[in-house]
Formats: sequence, structure tokens, C-alpha cells
Amino acid sequence: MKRGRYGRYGGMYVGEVLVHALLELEEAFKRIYPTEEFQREFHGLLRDYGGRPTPLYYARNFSKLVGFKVYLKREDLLCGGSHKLNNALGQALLAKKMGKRRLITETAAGQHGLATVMAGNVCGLETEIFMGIKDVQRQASNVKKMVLLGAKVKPVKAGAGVLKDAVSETLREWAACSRTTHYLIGSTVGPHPFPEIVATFQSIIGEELRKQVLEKEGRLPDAIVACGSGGSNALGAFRPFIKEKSVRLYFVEGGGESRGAENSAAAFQLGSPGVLHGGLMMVLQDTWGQIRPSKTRAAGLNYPGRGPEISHLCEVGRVKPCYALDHEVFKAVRMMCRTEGLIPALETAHAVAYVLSNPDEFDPDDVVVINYSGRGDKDVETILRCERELNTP
Amino acid sequence: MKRGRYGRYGGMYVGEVLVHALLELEEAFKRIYPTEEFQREFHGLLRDYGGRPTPLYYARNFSKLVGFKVYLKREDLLCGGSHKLNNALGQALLAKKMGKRRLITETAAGQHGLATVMAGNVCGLETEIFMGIKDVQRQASNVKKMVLLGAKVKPVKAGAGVLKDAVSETLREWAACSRTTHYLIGSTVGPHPFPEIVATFQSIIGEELRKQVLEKEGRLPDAIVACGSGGSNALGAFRPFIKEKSVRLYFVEGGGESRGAENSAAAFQLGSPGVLHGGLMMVLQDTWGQIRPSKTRAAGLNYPGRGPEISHLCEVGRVKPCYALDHEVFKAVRMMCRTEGLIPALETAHAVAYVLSNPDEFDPDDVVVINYSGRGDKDVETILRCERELNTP
Amino acid sequence: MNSTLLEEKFEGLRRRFEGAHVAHVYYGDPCERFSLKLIETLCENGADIIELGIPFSDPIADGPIFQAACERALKNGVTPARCLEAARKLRDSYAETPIIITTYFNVPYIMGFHKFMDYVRAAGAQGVLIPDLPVEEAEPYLNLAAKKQLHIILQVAPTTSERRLRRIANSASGFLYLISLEGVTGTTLKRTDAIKRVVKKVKAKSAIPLVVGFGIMDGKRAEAIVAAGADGVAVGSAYTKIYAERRGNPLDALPEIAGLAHEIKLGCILGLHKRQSTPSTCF
Amino acid sequence: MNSTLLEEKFEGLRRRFEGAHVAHVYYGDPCERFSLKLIETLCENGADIIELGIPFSDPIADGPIFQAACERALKNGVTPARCLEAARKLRDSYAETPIIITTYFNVPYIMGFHKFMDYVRAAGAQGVLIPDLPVEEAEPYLNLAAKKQLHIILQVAPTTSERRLRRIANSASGFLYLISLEGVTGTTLKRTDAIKRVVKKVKAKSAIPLVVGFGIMDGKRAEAIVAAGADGVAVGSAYTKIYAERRGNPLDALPEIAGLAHEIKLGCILGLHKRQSTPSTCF
Ligand SMILES: Cc1ncc(COP(=O)(O)O)c(C=O)c1O
Ligand SMILES: Cc1ncc(COP(=O)(O)O)c(C=O)c1O
Repeated sequence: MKRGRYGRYGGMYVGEVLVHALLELEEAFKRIYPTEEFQREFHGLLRDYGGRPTPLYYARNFSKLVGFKVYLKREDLLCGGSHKLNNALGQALLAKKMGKRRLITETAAGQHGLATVMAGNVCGLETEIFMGIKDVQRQASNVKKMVLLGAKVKPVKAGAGVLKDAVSETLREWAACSRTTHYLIGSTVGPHPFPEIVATFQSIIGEELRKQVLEKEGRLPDAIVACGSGGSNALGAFRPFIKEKSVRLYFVEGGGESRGAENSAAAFQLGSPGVLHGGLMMVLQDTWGQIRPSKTRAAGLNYPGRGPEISHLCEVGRVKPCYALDHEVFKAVRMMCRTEGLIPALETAHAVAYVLSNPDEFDPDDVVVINYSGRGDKDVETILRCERELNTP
Repeated sequence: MKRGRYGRYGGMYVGEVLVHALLELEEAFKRIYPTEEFQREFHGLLRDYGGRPTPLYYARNFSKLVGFKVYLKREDLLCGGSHKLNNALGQALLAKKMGKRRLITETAAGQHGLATVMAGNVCGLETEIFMGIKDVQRQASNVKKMVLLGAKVKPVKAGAGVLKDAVSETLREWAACSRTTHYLIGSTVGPHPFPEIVATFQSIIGEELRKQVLEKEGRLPDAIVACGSGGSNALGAFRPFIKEKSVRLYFVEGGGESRGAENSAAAFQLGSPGVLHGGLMMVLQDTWGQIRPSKTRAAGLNYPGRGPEISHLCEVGRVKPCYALDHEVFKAVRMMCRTEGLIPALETAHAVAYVLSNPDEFDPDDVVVINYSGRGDKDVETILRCERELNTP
Repeated sequence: MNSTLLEEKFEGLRRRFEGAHVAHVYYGDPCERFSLKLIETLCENGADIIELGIPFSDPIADGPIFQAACERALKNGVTPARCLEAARKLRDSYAETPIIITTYFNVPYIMGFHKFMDYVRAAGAQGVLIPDLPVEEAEPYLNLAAKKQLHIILQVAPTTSERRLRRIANSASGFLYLISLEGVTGTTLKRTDAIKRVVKKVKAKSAIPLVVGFGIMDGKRAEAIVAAGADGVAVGSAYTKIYAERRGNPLDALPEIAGLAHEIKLGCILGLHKRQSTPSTCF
Repeated sequence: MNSTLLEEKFEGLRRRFEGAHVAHVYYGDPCERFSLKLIETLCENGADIIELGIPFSDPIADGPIFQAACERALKNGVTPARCLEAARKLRDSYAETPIIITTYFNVPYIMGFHKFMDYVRAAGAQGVLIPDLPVEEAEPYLNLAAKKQLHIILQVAPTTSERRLRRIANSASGFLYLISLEGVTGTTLKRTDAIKRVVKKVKAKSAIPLVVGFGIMDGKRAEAIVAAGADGVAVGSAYTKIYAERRGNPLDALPEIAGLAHEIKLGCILGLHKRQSTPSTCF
């Protein structure tokens, strides 16, 4: 495969100003990541700060409900409440070793923003976070946390004031300060080498999962189900299984209210290959190539692009692209609450919903792993509000 | 020591209606807890559901700030965000094996209520939670979570509408339904055998801590610092070290705004032995034995009693009773945020504050462990509001 | 003299074929003057024994009616000393009415149990009832009380095992207080048939007078319970409820309270007669 | 004919001792009629080359002024086809003015790069500038463009390494576009001395005309940059800013824009003269 490419996807479509920063990053990652020192520090932080390994939990009550064995890979237990910290710690540590003084990033739900300022503080780096003005309002509680932790939060008014616009703005900011500042991108998106770096840092999920499921079941799972937009939690879980053809891989994106173009974030269903934020990937766009905003109540899935690697894996048929609609998602939240006492993040609930809504995909003796990417504390308000709305049409 | 007594503290001061339930519980705990089956299930849940072992994190930046080595025992990473789940899982499992169908409990901050409904759902038990009406209002977000998880939340209007009143109300409810219902008490308080049961379930904290610190430092710590009111997280951490006289143990209670009787929850400073909620313990009271309400902004420390075991350990000098004042606590939050990217629960921040405010207690070559009992997500609003208030007198 | 007044009271009632009517009042709610009037009303309308409650901040065995009573009384500044002082006054005006001081354990504990019992004795009361002092915790104090010629009234409940019942019965003094239901004071006692079996069971184990309390709010229930074999009933929340609902002027409630006291007492009498004549049925 | 028009333009300017004035406009903002008038104004007041921008939804190399321009234009429904059609019209009215189509890579990618370039050629434009297509990604398309006699304008930046600069210079066609600063369009260029060094470095590596863009908003800066050795300047946000602030009637802004265009052109001329005469100093 070409450098920075996954099949036809990927690449480094950025302004010349940023190329040097990406090349510097590529070089640094190649040089620093494999060193024993980096590995020791990274895995030390993952363990002692992050709380890894996260458990693989056999969800007995939920399994009974669906009729086959379901395990949850508990990324919700990672410090900060989602898988985001795996990547944030890795990149912050890398940035520090590259001599950077400052981190910038964008965030929608705030999970990645939080992870970034946490990692930044641990590594002694300043943090500035760009956030669509609408997301600043919608995710007020996470904004407060980021501020409390010492991050500067910059509301982005451009465009629709959502994640897509915040990413653009962060890329612009980076153009102005890339010598001192690292853009700590939050998912397997953006220009090369970001998708590769993020997937590498996240693949700790799958490595643990593999060991754990072998320990518990004596065999590989039959299926792994993960939600996603950029694809970082999914790739993190999938990577060590891509060559294991017996393991079915499901990628669940935000279906939104319905599968219509105006109400969805399902880029694999409604999109086509295109270039956004520096990479070629599956993306929601109109016939002229103007990027279309995505729409889903799960802020973390509200991005019109699918990272290059997941785009490729779906294209070649190794991963099955799926989606879950809002009403299925809210039902899934309720079911997970009642059976296992766990409030899933709305993003994560998409994976749960797919398992609940598609029993035909699974056999009674299947061992299914849901990559349980995050906890739903941040979403409680939305869940209660939307449940009310959905119940009173 | 007499059964159910810690020195002079403890006992079973309850109405005759409840005695049978306590005796039944004592018997069941003695019989069921040591069985291999129970141990396997309990530790299985702690690991796979709860996320144990929780890490022992060397807080490098914070250590630099204070001038000696500080480790954090990361109970904030336990499922639900505090140490409460250790006990909730243990008791729920026990209740199930006793044939109970329902759990009741009380909660102030909501942490224990959440832990209880989580454990209840996992064990297939209904859950009902009593909560002072004031706490229902103050902790709206945790109430929403409990409701979402399927718990019935009963606001308690009696008394001052705070935790103390909710405990009384739960004891009353239990009197009416103890044959089918288990009162899953949340701290090392209440009548025998609760203090012993809760401490036993929580001592997993100290057992892990001991192993971890030996691994990392090759020796026992010089000091362990824990916050508390009832004392469950402190005893959980202290128990395996009580016989190790070289390990100093610090118990930090809520000092409130000042050490005055009206503004504090510092029962070791301002209280005396008395009987509350079924047990003899250190308690805030007036000269006639009327219980005085406690006052602190940390909802989880806002209880006028100190459990019998911690009361005893302080009385005999094995544990040093300390307190932290609100302004020290908010400063500690800020410091922990900035140095380590962690927002501590306000309760936990009391332990942090003590370490920050009393450097004379610690030597430069000391190894100090803070039992980091919970995360501060629930407290962000309070922290930001109170910081504003404290800064604008 | 102290303890014997109670024994004599039961003896007298037995002779007169009457069940005992124990009336429970939290002193100082809403003010001391009213409490004294209330007790007077009760004594003069059929109460045989007064349970005089010292309000406590956290009355875990009490339902909402008594909780509110405690709160009001404490807000009004009443202290255990004032309550004992009130007992002394009552002793003066109603020389024949045994008084039991009821309170939660922390009150005597803080005062010092010895000292507390001395005060109780000095006030002319006959004993104490401490709902959160089960027999195990009471044991260290039983001798002490006996020496001071005071009763420690012990409670039994429907949940009490046979073995415990024997132990409690062995330690009982004055009378045994049978809690009629699983719950707290003020709960409505819905059916009396279950309690009848418990009454029989307890009576079989113990010769000491048996008073049934909790949830008795009318003459019918009192009658059924005495008919079933109890030596009396204790009524509390039912009285408090009446005046608590008349917050404006509780004194206005006294006639209604007097009426209920009469009705209860009548139940205590009829119940005993019924027991003597026919096998009891449930209402 | 296509690509040569640009080469001839630089040749002509060199002969007349003038720096080139490249004017960048996002087409369709706020409406097509205005854009056409704007370009007319620019062409008639000193713009030598027109960079005609096809608006894109996510212009990551553009600052707030151009972002807003793209948003307004897209909201107004302008499409890449309409932009290319406009280029064709301009070609008819201003036969001598080279046109560079500027847009982000997704626009040609979605249309198909071949097809897109055919349209560009058919419209009579001389080339394309795609800010998010660095040389590595551009390489597959360079031959194709050459065959169609179209330039792919490549950019260099202060952050470009020597090695990369050589590679870009080798692939450059038409002119090299030097980004003056680390940042996006519309950023104010604060000091021109740093950029002078970069200009010298680039000129040493490449004989192709060098146009400097980003942050040039007045004649002084244009003059300093041309004096430093650049063959021209590109100005965009400075023009858009003027009419964007006059939302009510952007046409009112045209005189001021004409004035600025004059000033820039004057700077391009003075700069070259200055370079020829004295060693340059910073302003
Ligand atoms: C809990 C959770 N899951 C999933 C995602 C989706 O991101 P990704 O596709 O990179 O895994 C997010 C993004 O914020 C998230 O917070
Ligand atoms: C995070 C946290 N720490 C400490 C406590 C105090 O409880 P305990 O004294 O039982 O440890 C609480 C109680 O809610 C809590 O939530």
C-alpha cells in the first residue's frame, strides 16, 4: 500500500504550510514510538493513569435478552469515560518528546477535548480546544470540565458551528503555530500520518480484547461490533482481528432520525469518496463535492467523514458498514440500563442498538463483543429529553 | 472485642422490628461470604464489571509540587466513579443469595445511590433510593441517572431534608419490608453487622494498594490519607495496614467553611460519642444528645456521624483525625486539575487538601498514598460556583 | 414506690375487667402548655398509663406524625430536663397514673444512664421505654433499673424469633410492649387477625402484662386486640394526628381527642369482656 | 493557447518593469452579478491576473473573510459549473487577463479531475490552484495538466524545507505561489523582512515567476515584497473585506476597491523600480 494510503483512501491533502508539520510528525512517530522508553512511559500511563487494561465484561443479563453471548469491552471505564484517552496520552507524550509546548484540538461531545487536556496536563503541555459554538452550548457540562482543567476553549462560529467547522478551524490555527504546537487529532481522520498514529495508539483495545476473550472463551469471538464516525474506537478494536477472517466486524454509524439525507450521519449509506480535512475518505457531500453536514443526536458521531482506513475496510468487504436509527439507540440505552446498570454513551449505544435490532445477524452460539466505547454521563439530559420527544409525537 | 463492637463503639441500637433482619444478615454474611462461590462471583464482578484492580498512580507533577512522593489509589476509575461500588456489589450479591428481591438505600451525593442501582440491576434486584429533598434538588444530575437506570427515587422531606433524614427514613422503610428487602447501607455506619460488612467489602482497596506499593516502591508507604464521613473508603484503604505501625493513617473529614459548630461536618473535632442510626459512634450533637446537622459542601461528607470502627481507631490513636476547610478543598481541586488533569470529587479533595496544607506532616522521602475515592464530574457546578463565591467576598 | 405503681395499675385493671389504655405523647409539641393540657385530657378521658416521650432529633422507629411532633417540640426548645420536670408535675396531679418515659437511647446515653434513671425516679415515673434499645443492648442496664425500682419496658415484634421472645420475656419488667406490625408508629394496622396469633404466642411465653402498640387508631382495633388476649393497647400517633391537623389552635382539638380516648378505653373494656365470653373473630 | 497566455503576461510585465498583481475573488459572493462587476473593477484598475475561486464548504486554508465569502456564495447556490461559466465570460471580455481557477481538491475530485480540467480549458482559463494539493498529491496530475496545456500552480511556504522546495520548483508551472506567512488567508502580514529572505531563497532555486500571497493588504507591502525579488503579489481577502463590510449594497464598495487595486498595482511597479535601483529596506 502506498505511504499514507489505505487502498484508495487517505493521503495528505493540506496546505503547503502544514506539510512540514505532518512530515515532522511522521518522522517523529516512526523514530520515537518503537523506543523502549516511549513504550514504557506510554503503557505506564495507560495502566496507572488511564486504568488499563479495561475489563472484558460478560453481560449476562443482556445476553439472556438477545439470546447469545455478549461481552462488553469496557472503554467506558477508561479515565475520562471513553476510549479517547488512549490516543490523547499517546500523542501528548509524542508531542512532548518532539519538544512541543502546546496542544490544540477540536471536540464535539467534549470527550476528546477532555482527554486532551488531561493528557496535556500530565505531560506538562498547554491545551487549547476548538469547539463549534453549537456544541459549546449543547455540551456545557464538558466545557466546564475542560475549563476547570485549565484548557482554553475557543468557540467556533464559522459554518454551522459544529465539529466539522471546528476541525477546519483547528487546522487553520495549526497552520499558524505548528512549530511549537501539536494538533492532537481525536480520531482516525485527517491527513497522513494522523489516521495511522491514532489507530496505532487505539489498537491497545483490540490487543487486550484478544487476550481476554481467549482467556474467557478459549477462542476468538465470532463478531466485534463498534460504533464510530472517524473510526478510532472501531479500528482500535478491529486491528488485531483484521486478518482473522472468522471474526465478523461491524461498524455502526449514526443513522439519525431516518435514513434521509437531511437527518443522518450515515456516510457509508449516503456518502461517497471525497476529500475532507486533509484525507480522502467516505464523506457526506452533494453532487458538486460540497461537504454536507451530518445530523445525529450523538455528538461524537456527528461528523460527515469516515476515516480512510475504515473506509477502505468497508469498501473491500472486511468490515460491514451498518447504522442505527435514533429510536433504536434510545431503546438500546434503556435496555443496557435495565439489564446491566450501565448508561452507555449515545455513540456507544449505536453498537448496542445494532446488536439488539439485528438478531438475524447472530447465532445462538455466537460470541459477540461490543466495543463499549464510552459512558453516558454526558448524555443523560439528551436521553431523557429525547425519550420524551419520541414518546410524544 | 465484643461482637459488633470496636472498643466502646458500635452495637445494634435499633427497634425490635429490625433486629431479626440484622441477625439474619449477620448469619448470612458469616455463612455466605467465605464460600468459594461467593468469592468467585464477587471478585469476578469487581474485576469485569467494576474495573478492579484500580491503579496506583504515581502523581509525578503533584509530587513535585508538594515535595514528596504522592501516589493516588484510583477509586475514581471504579465503575460509577467512586469506591462505592465495591460495597454495593458485595451487598447486592449477598442480598440475592439471601433470597431478597429488592434493595433500598439512601444517598446524599448520589454516588452510593448510583452504585446501588447498578449493582441491583446486575443482580436482578429492584432498587428504591431515599434522598433528602434538598439533596434531590442539589444533585439533580445524579437523580436523573438513577431514574434512567430504573431506580425509584423517594424524596425525603422530614427533618432538614438531608442525608441524616434519608437514613432515618430508610431504616423506617426497612422496618416495614425487611423480609423481602435488603437495606444496602452505603458506609461503615449503622447497626451491627453493617459496619463490619461494608469495611470487609471495601478492604479490597487496601489489599490491592499493599501489593501495588510493594511492587512500585519495594516497601510499605509512610502514610495513607483518606477522606471520609462514615469511613468506608478510609477503612477500605487502612484495614490491611492497621497492624503496620510504621504506616501513618490520616482520616480527613469535612471542616466546612470554618471550624465553628454551625458550619462544619468535623465530628472528630466538634462531636462526642453518641448513638445515631443504630450505632454508637462519634457524632455531632448538642449537650442533650440531639443530633446536630453537619454542614459541608461535599455532599458525601455531610453526615454528622463517624462509623464505629473509625471512631475507635481515632480514639486509640491509630488513625489521626484531621479536617480540611472549604477554601483549602477548592484550592486542592484546582491543583489536582492543573498538575494531573484529574477533577477530584469534593470529598476526595479533602484528602488532597490535607496533604497540600500540611507539608510539615510529611518528609521529603516519604511515600504518601492518597486514597483517591472518587471523580468530581458530579461536583463541577458546585466547584465553579463556590470558587466564584470564595473569590468575591 | 416507683415501679409498683405500674404493677398495681395492671392489677387494678385486671380486677375491674378492663384492658389498659396507654397513651403516648411527645412532650413539648407544639408547646409545653399544650402538652400538659393534652395529658390532662387523656388522663381524664380514659388513659390509664401515660407514655411521656422526650423528643429526639432522629426518631427512627417513628412515622411521619411523631417525627413532625419531635421536630416541632425541639424547635420550640424543649429539653429532656423539661420533660422530666413535666413528669414530676403530672405525678403531683395524677398520683394514680403510671408514667413511662419514652425516648431514644442517645438521650439517656448523653446524660449518663445512671443519672438519667435517677431523674426518672425523682420525677416519680415508673420506667422507661427506649425503642432503639433491644434486649442485647439493654442487658447492661437491667440490674441498674431494678435496683432503682424502675422498669425498662422491652418490646417484641412480629419478627421476633421464639428464642429471642423467650430471652426478652425473661428480662421483661412492668409490661411487654408488642409492636403490632412491621413498620413504624403511625402506620395503619390493616388487619388484626395476624396480630392475634402473635398475641397468643407471646402470652403463652410470658405472664407479664402485654400491651400492643403501633397502628391502633380506634376503639374497634383496641377491642379486637384486647379480645385477642392483650392486656392493653398503646395509642399515640392517632392523638397527635388530631391536633397536628389543627395547627392554628391545637387546643380546639382537645374535645375530639377526648372522644377518641373514650372510644379507645371503651374498646379496652369491651375487648376484655368479649374475650371472656366468645371466641374472637376479626373485624 | 491556454497556458501561454500566463507566460506571455509575465513576459510582458517584465518588459514593462512591473510586478504582477494577482487578484483573488471567490465567485458568487454575495451573488454572481456582483462578482462579475468586482472582477471587472479589478481588471480595469490594475489587476493583471484573476484568481477565480470556486467556493468550497470547508476552506481549511482560508481565514474568516474568505470562509464567510464561501458560505455566502454557497448559500446563494453558486456551483462549480457556474464559476467555470463565469471564467468563460471573463475570457471573452478580458482576452488578455490570465485566469487561474482556485478551489479545494474535493471539487475537481468529485467532478473527475480530467473532466474538471477539460472544463477549465474550455472556459479559457490558464490553470488551477488547489491549496490542499501539495506536490506529493499533485504529482499524478501534473502530466495530465501539461498535456491539456494548463498550469497547476504549486505553493511554497516559509515552512517548506530546502529539499521540498527543490522538488516543488521542479514541478512548478506558470508561477510559484509563495505563502508569505504561517497561517491562513486574511492574516495580517506584520513584518516583511522575514519574507524577503524566503523570497531570495526561492528565487535562487527557481527561474519561474514568483508570486507572494497571504496578508498583503496595501501598496506598501506589495512594494516591499516586489522590491525583495518577487515577481508579483496575490491579494484577495483585502478586497473581499471591503465589500463584505458593506453588506447592504456591496456595489457601493467598488470605488474603494478600485482605489486599493490601483494602490497595489502601484506598489508592484514601485517595488520593481526600487529593486532595480537601491538595496531594499524594510518599511
Ligand atoms: C464514546 C464515544 N464513542 C465513539 C466516538 C466516535 O469516535 P470514533 O469514531 O473515533 O471512535 C466518540 C467520539 O466522541 C465517543 O465519545
Ligand atoms: C467520592 C466519595 N468519597 C468519600 C465519600 C465518603 O464516604 P465514606 O466515608 O463512606 O468513605 C463519599 C460518599 O458519598 C464519596 O462519594
